[in-house]
Amino acid sequence: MNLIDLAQRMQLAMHIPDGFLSVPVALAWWALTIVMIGIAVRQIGDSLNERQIPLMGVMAAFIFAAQMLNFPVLGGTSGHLLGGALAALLLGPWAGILVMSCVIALQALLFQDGGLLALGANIFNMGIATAAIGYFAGMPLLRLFGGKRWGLVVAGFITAWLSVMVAATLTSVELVISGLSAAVVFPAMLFVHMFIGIGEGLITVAALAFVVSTRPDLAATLAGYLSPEALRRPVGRGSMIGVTGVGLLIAVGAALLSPLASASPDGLERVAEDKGFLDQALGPVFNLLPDYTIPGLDGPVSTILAGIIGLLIVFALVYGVSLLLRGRGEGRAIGQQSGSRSGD
Amino acid sequence: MLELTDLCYTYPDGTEALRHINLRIAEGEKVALVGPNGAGKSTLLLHLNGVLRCRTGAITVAGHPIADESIRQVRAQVGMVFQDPDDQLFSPTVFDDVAFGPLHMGLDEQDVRGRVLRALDQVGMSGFERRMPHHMSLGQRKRVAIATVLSMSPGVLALDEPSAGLDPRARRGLIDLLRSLPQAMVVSTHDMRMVAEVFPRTVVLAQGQVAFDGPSEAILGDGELLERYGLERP
Amino acid sequence: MLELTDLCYTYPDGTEALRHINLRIAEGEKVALVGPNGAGKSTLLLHLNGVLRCRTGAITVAGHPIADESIRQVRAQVGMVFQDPDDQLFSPTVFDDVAFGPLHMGLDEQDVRGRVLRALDQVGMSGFERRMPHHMSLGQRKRVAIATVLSMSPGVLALDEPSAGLDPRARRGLIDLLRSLPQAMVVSTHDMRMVAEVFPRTVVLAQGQVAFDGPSEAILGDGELLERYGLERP
Amino acid sequence: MTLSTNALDRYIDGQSPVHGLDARVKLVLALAYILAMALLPPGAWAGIAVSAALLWWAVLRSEVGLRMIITRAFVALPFALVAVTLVFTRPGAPILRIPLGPWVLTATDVGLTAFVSIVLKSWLSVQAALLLTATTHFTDVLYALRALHLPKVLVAILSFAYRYLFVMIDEAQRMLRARECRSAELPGRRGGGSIRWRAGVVGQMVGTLFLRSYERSERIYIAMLSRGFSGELRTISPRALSSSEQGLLLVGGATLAGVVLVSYLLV
Ligand SMILES: Nc1ncnc2c1ncn2[C@@H]1O[C@H](COP(=O)(O)OP(=O)(O)OP(=O)(O)O)[C@@H](O)[C@H]1O
Ligand SMILES: Nc1ncnc2c1ncn2[C@@H]1O[C@H](COP(=O)(O)OP(=O)(O)OP(=O)(O)O)[C@@H](O)[C@H]1O
Ligand SMILES: [Mg+2]
Ligand SMILES: [Mg+2]
Repeated sequence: MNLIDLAQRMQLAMHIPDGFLSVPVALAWWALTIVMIGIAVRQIGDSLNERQIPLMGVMAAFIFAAQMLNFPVLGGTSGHLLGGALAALLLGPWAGILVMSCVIALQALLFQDGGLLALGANIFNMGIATAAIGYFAGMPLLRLFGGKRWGLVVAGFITAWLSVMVAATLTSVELVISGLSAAVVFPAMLFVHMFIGIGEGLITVAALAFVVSTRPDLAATLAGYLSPEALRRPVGRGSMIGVTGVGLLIAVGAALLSPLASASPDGLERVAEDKGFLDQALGPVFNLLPDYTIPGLDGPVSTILAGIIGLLIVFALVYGVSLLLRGRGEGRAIGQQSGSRSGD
Repeated sequence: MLELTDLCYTYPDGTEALRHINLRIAEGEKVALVGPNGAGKSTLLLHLNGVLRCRTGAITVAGHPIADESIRQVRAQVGMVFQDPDDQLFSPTVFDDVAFGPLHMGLDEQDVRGRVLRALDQVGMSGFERRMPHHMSLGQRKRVAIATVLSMSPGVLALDEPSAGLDPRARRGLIDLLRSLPQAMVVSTHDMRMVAEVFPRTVVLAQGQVAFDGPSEAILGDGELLERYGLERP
Repeated sequence: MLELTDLCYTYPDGTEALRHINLRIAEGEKVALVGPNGAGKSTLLLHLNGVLRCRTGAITVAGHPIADESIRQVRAQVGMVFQDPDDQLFSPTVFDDVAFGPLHMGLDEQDVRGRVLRALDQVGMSGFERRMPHHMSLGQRKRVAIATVLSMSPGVLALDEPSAGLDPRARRGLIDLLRSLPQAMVVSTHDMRMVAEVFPRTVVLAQGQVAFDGPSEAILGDGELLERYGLERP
Repeated sequence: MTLSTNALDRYIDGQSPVHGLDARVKLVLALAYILAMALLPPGAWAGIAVSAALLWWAVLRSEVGLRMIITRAFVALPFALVAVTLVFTRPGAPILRIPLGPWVLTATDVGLTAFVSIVLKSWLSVQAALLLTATTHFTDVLYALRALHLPKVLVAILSFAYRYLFVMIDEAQRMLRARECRSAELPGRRGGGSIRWRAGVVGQMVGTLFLRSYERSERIYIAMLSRGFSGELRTISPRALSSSEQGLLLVGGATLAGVVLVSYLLV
């Protein structure tokens, strides 16, 4: 097992090297990143104590090491964690941002995974955006399900999957603004990361469930929203916006996934089992590339149209369900409070 | 049961960790592997189930040489337990952990359940199935770590420093456990008292070579030999 | 030098870890703290420099009781070394680590530099200033861990299981180092041989209470006492 | 010596003038070089050649081995796959037609220039970063970051992260190895479990590692308290840059600026 190979192979997916971003894009994202990190440093300084410094340092090392834990997916490829959503879910959004920023900075400084000029963008995509999704999608979703175990599973999976997709989308956006062809970058990045996101989701859920069941006290103190009281609190208006946004993003994802899902009705697992995960995932990308590189085809247009219609339907569904659950959640919150007293 | 012929191993960075090792371990034989830090004990153990592969030399397990095709079967034959049980125990409950090996072997649930219960019984940890390894004492975790490989019913156990870090009482329990297990064993250790109590045969490694291979009494009584290899008297 | 009167401690979860401990340690006195796992040894050590604070009872260090105002002086007086050097050495280089204490005592840079060099010299690790802890062996890291508190020139050292995990040779080096240091020491350990060689006085803790306090020979020669507290003969 | 040290540390020990140079100077020059690469317009072959010559001269003086730097810099090249399409999508004079079933891919000169420029610039940027890491202890990079006024908290987190990287990676590696040892199969039976199960096991390993990391951070915090930490991190202040070091910074910066400017004039 060659560590260098391992470290490199797993990182290449999203770390933009120097040279691919135009200078204005790189600098603009640096500015964004600096502002966000500044806010995060502030927030941490205000809300938490000096205990957080060693904690966050060790957590950055933890994420780094956790990325090395992989599982074989047939065909010589392996799945592993990126960790942004997990960091935000376990540590809270601001600590999550700082931890992930340090991880990505270390990867660039120590191993040249991702460039230095592109570091601002890389930190934003894989650190800040993923942590933000972890918080803005994860927290309301967790509350929506009222602290149920299956809620943790569903919310964790969705959050993790979304965080990967959002990071991939942002990466693509930056590359495209820098002058690369949108018709190549978007499908290639999103397609591959739809699968990477599934691995991310599975690992995140298992890790989250492990921590919550082994050290519930810890999960609650580190990220306040994993505490039982916070989970039972009804979802407010602000969070509903978050949930709505999540619904939207899921819908986009579903639209993107639909061609694949229809190709293998038994689900992704079967595909992965029989044929090899990424081989299967990458194959179509390379088949698709020529389609998309030829300008003026009506194929993409119809796909996008279908996607948008699907998006609207799913969006309406998610919104409806969330409204329904919200009503039920309030009723249950009271019932559980009285129940827990006698139960303890 | 286990036969190493002319085993050599050099780490990628050039460290020559093992040099021309020849060893035979019979069925049910218990062998202690001692020697100073860096002698190559852990490296040798890692060869027994093919985690490290020798370039020259050969290892046969129950008559079959270790090869790419057979590597997974070899792992069912040779149960490897590492020093730090936290590395070995990564599941939320003891049951899941002990079940990992059998599940990975593709056994059906009934069988897995039976094996888990039997393995836990062997190490004296029955009733701990639902407990979290994270919340148990070091001695208990060491026992469970041994159970995680016993559930695969291996013919040989390879243990790396099993008694390190245990307090005297837990260590006593471990010694009794090792004596009671019927499997062949290769156990690396710095604990010469355990050697005296459990292992009839001792192999001394020094700088990657077998410096002594014979009855434990012979070496334990020989102060000069012990001194030479940086070992303690028991 | 150090005086504990009627020390009690209960962890927030309700574990009564220490009960009515009374101890006096004179200047330069070397005391071993032994007892089974969970006896409260580590908990007691954490009280000596005020990381844990007793609710009842009192501790005085060099005549001054531990209080919020004096806590910094106390920490300079009592140097605490934890079992795992990876916890103790948290800086990227040896120099930074050994300088951490003096810097936080508010000394000027010239003085800090001098203390670092002296402390490293005392533990025999001169020349390692620029090295990173992860490039060093366990024995070396344990020595540097001791240097990190020596640089604060404490009057008392509190060491938690310093010999755990060392091979016999490194352990020998550690024993010689401990004998050579002039400071008073309270050392928790399971290693009864080290007790015999280094410590004239032994305190046995059992279930949070002092079960024995007296000359080490007395307990080391008393098989029945050792047995009762789950200790080994040296 | 740990499992991961050799494989992960990219510092190559040496006594060369480049090794001896202050980390702040090296860091700033490397950043300036990478910025200059990004600013070079496509097709500025002369500029690229001069930059390459400058960098390789520095590599040669550093005694870390030009071949090592050049080959290791290829790691970023797979990313160039994304850029290869520039060849066919940028409008310009057609130079090559590749028939592909019903379609034809047309390579243009402008596209080719853009693609080759990006790949070369990216490759040189990676080499500059590699030279920095190969000749500078990361601990010195941390000092440099502190001297360059990165917030103290961030530098502190980075140095803790760097220190514990190796400890954690070792833990992760040992877990992987332990799992590998129990990943057995029986003859004639298909093992390995489902993908979901395998991913779940990795998740549990991640969770285990998280708890171990968290508990370690608590112990570290106690160790810090024991040595007088009271909320404010103190460090030895960095020395001032010497005038020759400042001179080197100026000359280096000016040269790179010159290369970029001239390239714009030439293209
Ligand atoms: N991953 C590695 N890469 C390079 N060298 C290694 C590696 N692991 C061990 N070594 C070296 O190989 C030699 C044998 O190491 P090994 O760990 O087998 O010794 P050991 O007898 O188990 O020691 P200990 O008693 O400390 O466990 C040592 O010189 C060690 O430094
Ligand atoms: N943070 C904690 N919270 C609650 N209980 C604790 C905590 N730390 C220790 N304990 C408990 O306090 C008691 C004393 O523990 P302590 O660690 O002091 O024992 P010890 O003598 O150092 O044992 P060992 O030989 O295993 O190091 C034990 O029962 C232990 O379970
Ligand atoms: Mg070993
Ligand atoms: Mg203890």
